[in-house]
Amino acid sequence: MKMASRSRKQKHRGRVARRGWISGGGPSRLAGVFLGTALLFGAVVLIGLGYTAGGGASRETLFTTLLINATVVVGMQVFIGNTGILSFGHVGFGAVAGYAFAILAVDVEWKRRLIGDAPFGASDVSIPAEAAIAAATGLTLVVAVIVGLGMVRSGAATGDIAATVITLAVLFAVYETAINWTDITGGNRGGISFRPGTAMPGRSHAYAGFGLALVIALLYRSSRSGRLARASREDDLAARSLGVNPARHQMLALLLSVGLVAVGACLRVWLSGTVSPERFFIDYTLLTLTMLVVGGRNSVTGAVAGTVIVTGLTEVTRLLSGPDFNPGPFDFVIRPGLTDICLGLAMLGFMILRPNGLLHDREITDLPGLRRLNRLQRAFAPVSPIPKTSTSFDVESAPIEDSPWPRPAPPADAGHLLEVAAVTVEFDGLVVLSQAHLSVAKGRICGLIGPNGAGKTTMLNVLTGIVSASSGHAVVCGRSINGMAIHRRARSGIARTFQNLRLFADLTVLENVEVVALAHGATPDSARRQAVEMIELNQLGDMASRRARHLDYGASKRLELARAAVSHPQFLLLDEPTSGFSEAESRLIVQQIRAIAARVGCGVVVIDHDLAFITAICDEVYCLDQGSVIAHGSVAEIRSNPEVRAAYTGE
Amino acid sequence: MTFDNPLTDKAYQVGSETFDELLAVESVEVSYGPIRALYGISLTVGSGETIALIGPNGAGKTSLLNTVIGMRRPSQGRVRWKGRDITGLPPQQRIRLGMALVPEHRRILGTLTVEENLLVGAITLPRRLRQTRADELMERFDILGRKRSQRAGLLSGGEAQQLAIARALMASPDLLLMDEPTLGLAPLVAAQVFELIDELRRSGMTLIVVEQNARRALESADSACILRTGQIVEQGPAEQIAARDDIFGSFLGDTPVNRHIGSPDGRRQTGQAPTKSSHD
Amino acid sequence: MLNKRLLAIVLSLCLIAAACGNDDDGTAAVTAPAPTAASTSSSTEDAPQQAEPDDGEPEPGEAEPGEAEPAPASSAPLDVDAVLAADLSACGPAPTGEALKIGYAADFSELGGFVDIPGSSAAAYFAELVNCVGGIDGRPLELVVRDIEGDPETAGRVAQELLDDGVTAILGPAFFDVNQAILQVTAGHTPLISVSSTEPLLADPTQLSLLASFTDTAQAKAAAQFAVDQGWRTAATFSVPGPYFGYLVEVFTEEYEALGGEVLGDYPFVPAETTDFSAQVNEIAALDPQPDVIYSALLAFQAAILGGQLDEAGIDAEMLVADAFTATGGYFIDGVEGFFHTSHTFPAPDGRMVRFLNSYEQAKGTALESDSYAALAADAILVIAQAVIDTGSLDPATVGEAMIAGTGVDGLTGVLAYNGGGTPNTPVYVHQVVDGGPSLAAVYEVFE
Amino acid sequence: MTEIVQQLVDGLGRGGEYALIALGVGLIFGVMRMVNFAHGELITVSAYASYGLALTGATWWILVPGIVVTAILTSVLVEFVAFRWVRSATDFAMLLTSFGVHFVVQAAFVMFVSASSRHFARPDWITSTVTIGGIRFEAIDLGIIAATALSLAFTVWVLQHTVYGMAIRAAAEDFDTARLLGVRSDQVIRMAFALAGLLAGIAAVFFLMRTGRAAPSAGLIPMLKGVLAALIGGLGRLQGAVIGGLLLGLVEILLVSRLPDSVDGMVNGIVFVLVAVLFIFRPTGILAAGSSHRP
Repeated sequence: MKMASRSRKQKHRGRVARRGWISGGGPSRLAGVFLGTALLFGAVVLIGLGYTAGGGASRETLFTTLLINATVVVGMQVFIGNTGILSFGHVGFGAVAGYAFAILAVDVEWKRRLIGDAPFGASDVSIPAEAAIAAATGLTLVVAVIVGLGMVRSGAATGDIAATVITLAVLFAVYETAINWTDITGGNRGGISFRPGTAMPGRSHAYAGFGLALVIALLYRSSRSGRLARASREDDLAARSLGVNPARHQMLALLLSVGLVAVGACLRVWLSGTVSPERFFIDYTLLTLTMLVVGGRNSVTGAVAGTVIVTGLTEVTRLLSGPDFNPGPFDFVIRPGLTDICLGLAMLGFMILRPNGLLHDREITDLPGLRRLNRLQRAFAPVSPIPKTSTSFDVESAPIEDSPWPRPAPPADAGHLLEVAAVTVEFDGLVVLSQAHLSVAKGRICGLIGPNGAGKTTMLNVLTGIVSASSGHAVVCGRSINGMAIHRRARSGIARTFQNLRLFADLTVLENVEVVALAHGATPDSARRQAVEMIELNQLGDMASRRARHLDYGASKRLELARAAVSHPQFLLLDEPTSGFSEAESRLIVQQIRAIAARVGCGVVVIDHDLAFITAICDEVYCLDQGSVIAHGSVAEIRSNPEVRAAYTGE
Repeated sequence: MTFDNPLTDKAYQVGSETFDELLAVESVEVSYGPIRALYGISLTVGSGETIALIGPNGAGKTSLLNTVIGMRRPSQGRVRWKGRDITGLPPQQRIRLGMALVPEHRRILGTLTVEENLLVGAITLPRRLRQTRADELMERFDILGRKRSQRAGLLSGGEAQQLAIARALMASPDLLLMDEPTLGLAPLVAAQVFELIDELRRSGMTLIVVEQNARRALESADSACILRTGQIVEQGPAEQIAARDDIFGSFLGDTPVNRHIGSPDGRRQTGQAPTKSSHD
Repeated sequence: MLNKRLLAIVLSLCLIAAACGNDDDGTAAVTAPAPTAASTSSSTEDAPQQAEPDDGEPEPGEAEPGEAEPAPASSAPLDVDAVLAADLSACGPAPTGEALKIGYAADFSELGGFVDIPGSSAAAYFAELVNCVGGIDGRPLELVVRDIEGDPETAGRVAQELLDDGVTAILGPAFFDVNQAILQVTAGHTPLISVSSTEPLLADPTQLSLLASFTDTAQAKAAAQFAVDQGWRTAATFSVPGPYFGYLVEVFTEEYEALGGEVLGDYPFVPAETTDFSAQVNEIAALDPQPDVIYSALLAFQAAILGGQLDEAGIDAEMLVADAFTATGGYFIDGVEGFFHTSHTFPAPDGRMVRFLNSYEQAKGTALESDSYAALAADAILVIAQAVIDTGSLDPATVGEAMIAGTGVDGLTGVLAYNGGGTPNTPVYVHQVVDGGPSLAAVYEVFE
Repeated sequence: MTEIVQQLVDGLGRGGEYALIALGVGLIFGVMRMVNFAHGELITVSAYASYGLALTGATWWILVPGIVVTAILTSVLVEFVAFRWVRSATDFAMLLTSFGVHFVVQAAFVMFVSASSRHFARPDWITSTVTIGGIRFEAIDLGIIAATALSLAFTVWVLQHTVYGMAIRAAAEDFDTARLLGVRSDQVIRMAFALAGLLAGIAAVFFLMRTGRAAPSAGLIPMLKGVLAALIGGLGRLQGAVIGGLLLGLVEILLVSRLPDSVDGMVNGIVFVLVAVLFIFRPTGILAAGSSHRP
């Protein structure tokens, strides 16, 4: 057991370091993107060249189709993978782009036959295809901005049905428009087509689109925005409470994603020389979504792999249902519909057996064989390796002097206070907080106790903006935070933990902490340094590269603390940090909170029922009962307060 | 607090030393993916016995309860109930055999009314008995009786804990498993819960209580079982364990920093929306 | 019954596959010796190899009421009646010339399957019949059917595969967009003849793109003429903007009003989706005067629903529907008695179409799902075959030019005369549903 | 005035059908937290079953129970084959699973029957109307409205007053806890699917009486409308499903009659945009699913 854990420890440490460049910044990040693009591009091209080597022109077309579909699917991955929001609407955006492209690029004479009465003089212009792709993409992005604003307004989050409904609405609204706005679209089962022989020449455009998609997807994945989007994907509320504004990152992801899908859609239209409503509707949605989920929606490599696999699968089913294949007694399966059945079954099978796809969130650059290459990159990656883990926690020897965090400020004037005054909160007529007040100075640790239902957590929720008060106001360091959005409060210096753990389950321990530092404006390098240090401080160093979902309870709690503290808040709000802990563990957490508060120099508000813990840690205590503050003072004062004893401690 | 034993309608011979075997856990191992939570746990519970299950976080206490109730299937080992092997039985069948669990975080069904929560707790009983039993318990826990048609989600933490316990008692179990019954409760309310535990114990019910407040839990228990890193490290009569300060020091006092033990339920830990009241 | 149909489809597909497989072998064997650039004269020399020599003239009686144009006698046309009469169990010697390969880019998806599933079965059977009577000018006819899955991308690839296979001409699917994708590949070098499309834009001789049926323009004009001829002065229409569902109504309205009728209103519906017309019926009920006729391209089941709802609302208007009616199973639906609809030909008991359908049913043990698409598929093959006979060439471009230049191929639906255009100028038949079956109401020779 | 009343009546008739489907969608969402995109396949399968039965000469007296039974069996079967495996999966996986089922069923009919539609006789009285005070009531609309009311009452009764209903609601809220209390989880979910199948079956009866048509994608549009209705009303709220359905029916009827001719084909598109806008401002639908706990 001991042996095993040690070797695992080493492995983990190696892994953090090895992954350093991809989550780091600067030149190493670009190198990673470059390497990833080169590998994926190379792999697909090799497969394609191998496949087309033996066959006729139709194999060439299939390969080109594969490149284009990969562009679309990688584009979808940028949004779906990073934000976790299932979108049915991307194909709808593709339709907008496809039509815009066809309208712009088809030559005038040909177009007049099809849509002679087109508004905006659309039938009288024709621009080169490449320019048309750019223009169509631009137009689609405008549409995406509008849709994105709506989606963001709805408070989209992972698994959020509202966001998915909005994307579904995009798909159907675009489809219906394409059918009905015949003046410009040519209508249902009609459409706009290129003059025969003027469809996409060669494969270079498809290569370009695919390469572009890879670069953008990998860049975004390793970017600040991409990582913050993934944090929100894991837990929207926690991310907001720690200063991430999901809206912004979702919007950026949506725009990049739609841009790529638009490019892919234009190429798709150009390749076959025609666009019609059915081309960008449910069937193509099924195809692309299947490609995405088969490979693994959380990684770019997965999107590409899924595209290759599903393309292969559909080609096999096409051969099986075609005239070239005679299976003898089994030809009852050789029927129209085989492709759809296979796609549907592939989707079902993966959702049931491997919902995260073949690769989950692993990228090609994570391959063990590439370790050497990565090491090369690390040579010019200025990321400090994780320092040695201190095996036991020692407050005294903690090198406070070397800390990059500000020294504790002297508790004093309003500029160093967290103040809540006359806050009242009601839910359905039930008064949860009534005229409650609270005042904590930086550098102080303030306990919040009271019986169940007294309104303690609500107080924290009001402070962090999760619950809005019907009256009252809150001020942090002289700055009113009334009406501020959750993430902005976090940025103005409030960080919190939750009663129920809310970690970014699929991110590693290091990433959990790092993204919060990033959200607070740290550069990638300094975010890494701060995160490493905070992890060390919380004795998580040897678990840095483990996914948060695989941590035990105690480590999870420590991680939550580290994550909240890394934003070096003015005030740290802790909701039952000892809940589920034994006495001894509670004692340890006292030291830990103190050390963090000292390092960060923040004030702490802590809710807990463990009076021993409260006694040990707090400079002052507020006692709430039925929504009102019934006592405030030092621990001793509170303990001796008869009201508190009656309502709460019963001592 | 005294009452005419509506908590259990079965008579037990209550003794301090000799118990008939009710439940036996034999060399049970449980894993969460690659991470093992229990390493060959064996435990015998006598009829009428109250066992305190204590240990640091991640020691495997909840995993053990989940294995007993059937929410977790052990990768190895057996669970015997009244002499019969029930290792493969699903929880709903074990409930029918006379077990009940008061889950961690109470897990009150917030959209149902208080009364409906109780009735669901007796879903294994015949229809007529269900309502009678619910009425009995609502009389005993008068706060629940007063709020019988209120949505259970609106109860305060202490009330919710009473409901959770009452709900578990609905089917008149032979064995009651309690997972952290005082978690997140104010000291006053926590004290009431312990009183209730004492009462149940006096009434002859068999109890396994997982509790962080080890000293208080030991006061209410016949015997104790200390778990650490998925193994039973100490076992014995509660008084003896309570008297041994060294155990507190060496097993409970030291939080092992480098444990490779899974949390009781990795999925619930972060992936789930907060179902419990955030206002308490 | 369900099983029987199922079995039939399976069977027919197997047969197609089997036929293709056989022909493949045959081709491989005969490619080398056969002359590649056969002249017109050489093709006439080959003709006697046919089991039953042609008699050169089509029987005027066979073409339904619209009188057949005299066939151009540039060379001996295929004897359609002999082909239809062929007995598959007693075929003549197999044709040995270089095979005429015809591709069929068929749409078996839910969108176009209602056309191309029966269409391809019929085409394959027709090819069997042709080969049974000695082929085309001594050439075996080889039909290669590939599924485009309703998707332009696949359609393009299928077309490419067919070209790689060396086909002389391609039979095309129903809808505009998939045909366009095929045209991108054929690029004006290989003729494409859409079996079932009535879309005028698809008829483009410069791209060697042809229709096998009349166009929507003709169909709608005929409907308007018919309505006026019946003395129906006022009309209401149902349309969806765009080709077919919208275009038909546009042309109808224009023509109808030019002929003195009045269209009182146009109402929306969604093909294959709208199953409740109460909102529209309420509006029509409020019209004054009431419409004498409702013209639309409704699918059959929708027409039946609409007809029923109109009746109940006390609106006593005739229903006049486009060829979507038969295409979507008009005669298998109840509640359509008395409806009028335009169609490709009339199934006269002794007409060629009925003989072909009967022959198919006898040979395969099951009926085709559609009558007119079966006939159109056979006609499309005939047009290609005639051009091959005329030119003696298998070169796609040559054959394509000849198809367009054709002045009359006497087929199953009528005489297909392209006269340098892309449409066959076949007559429009108007049927009425009487006792659950078609009865001929009128025939219009409308040329655009 | 009569015009508006007439439109209301027509809208209710149409909306009732949507409401029945929405009820089923809402019920499944309640138990599994899954928006069931495969719900319409119950109608598709029923349609083919009716076609098969009609071929044997069955009348509507046999078709009606046949349709309902088919829908119930299919619903339970689909749960058994596909959905039970993703019970504890993410919303993402469940949505896509139902999406996959939708495609597999649709393609299976293309493959094993035909891509083109099949028809069977509709009942004679299907379009008959009753005129009261200038308002025409279609017999089928009256039937639908009555059936919707009865179904809703039945569903509410089952959920509120039977032990199965209580079990369904318990499982809907917290599956594991329900199991811990002795609720037979499989049985409960099967019950919910059977109930949803029953509701879909009743909707299918009316839908098929109107159309008399079986096509591989016959269920797509009713499913979409049902899902939309359930979303509009607020997922998981049964009253919401009914209100959403009726509202959707009304809006459609009003749009068809009131829109200017140039855009009157856009009804579907406009409905979707309206729903999107609704969701932007009320992300949980009109009747927001009430929070189950004290906030």
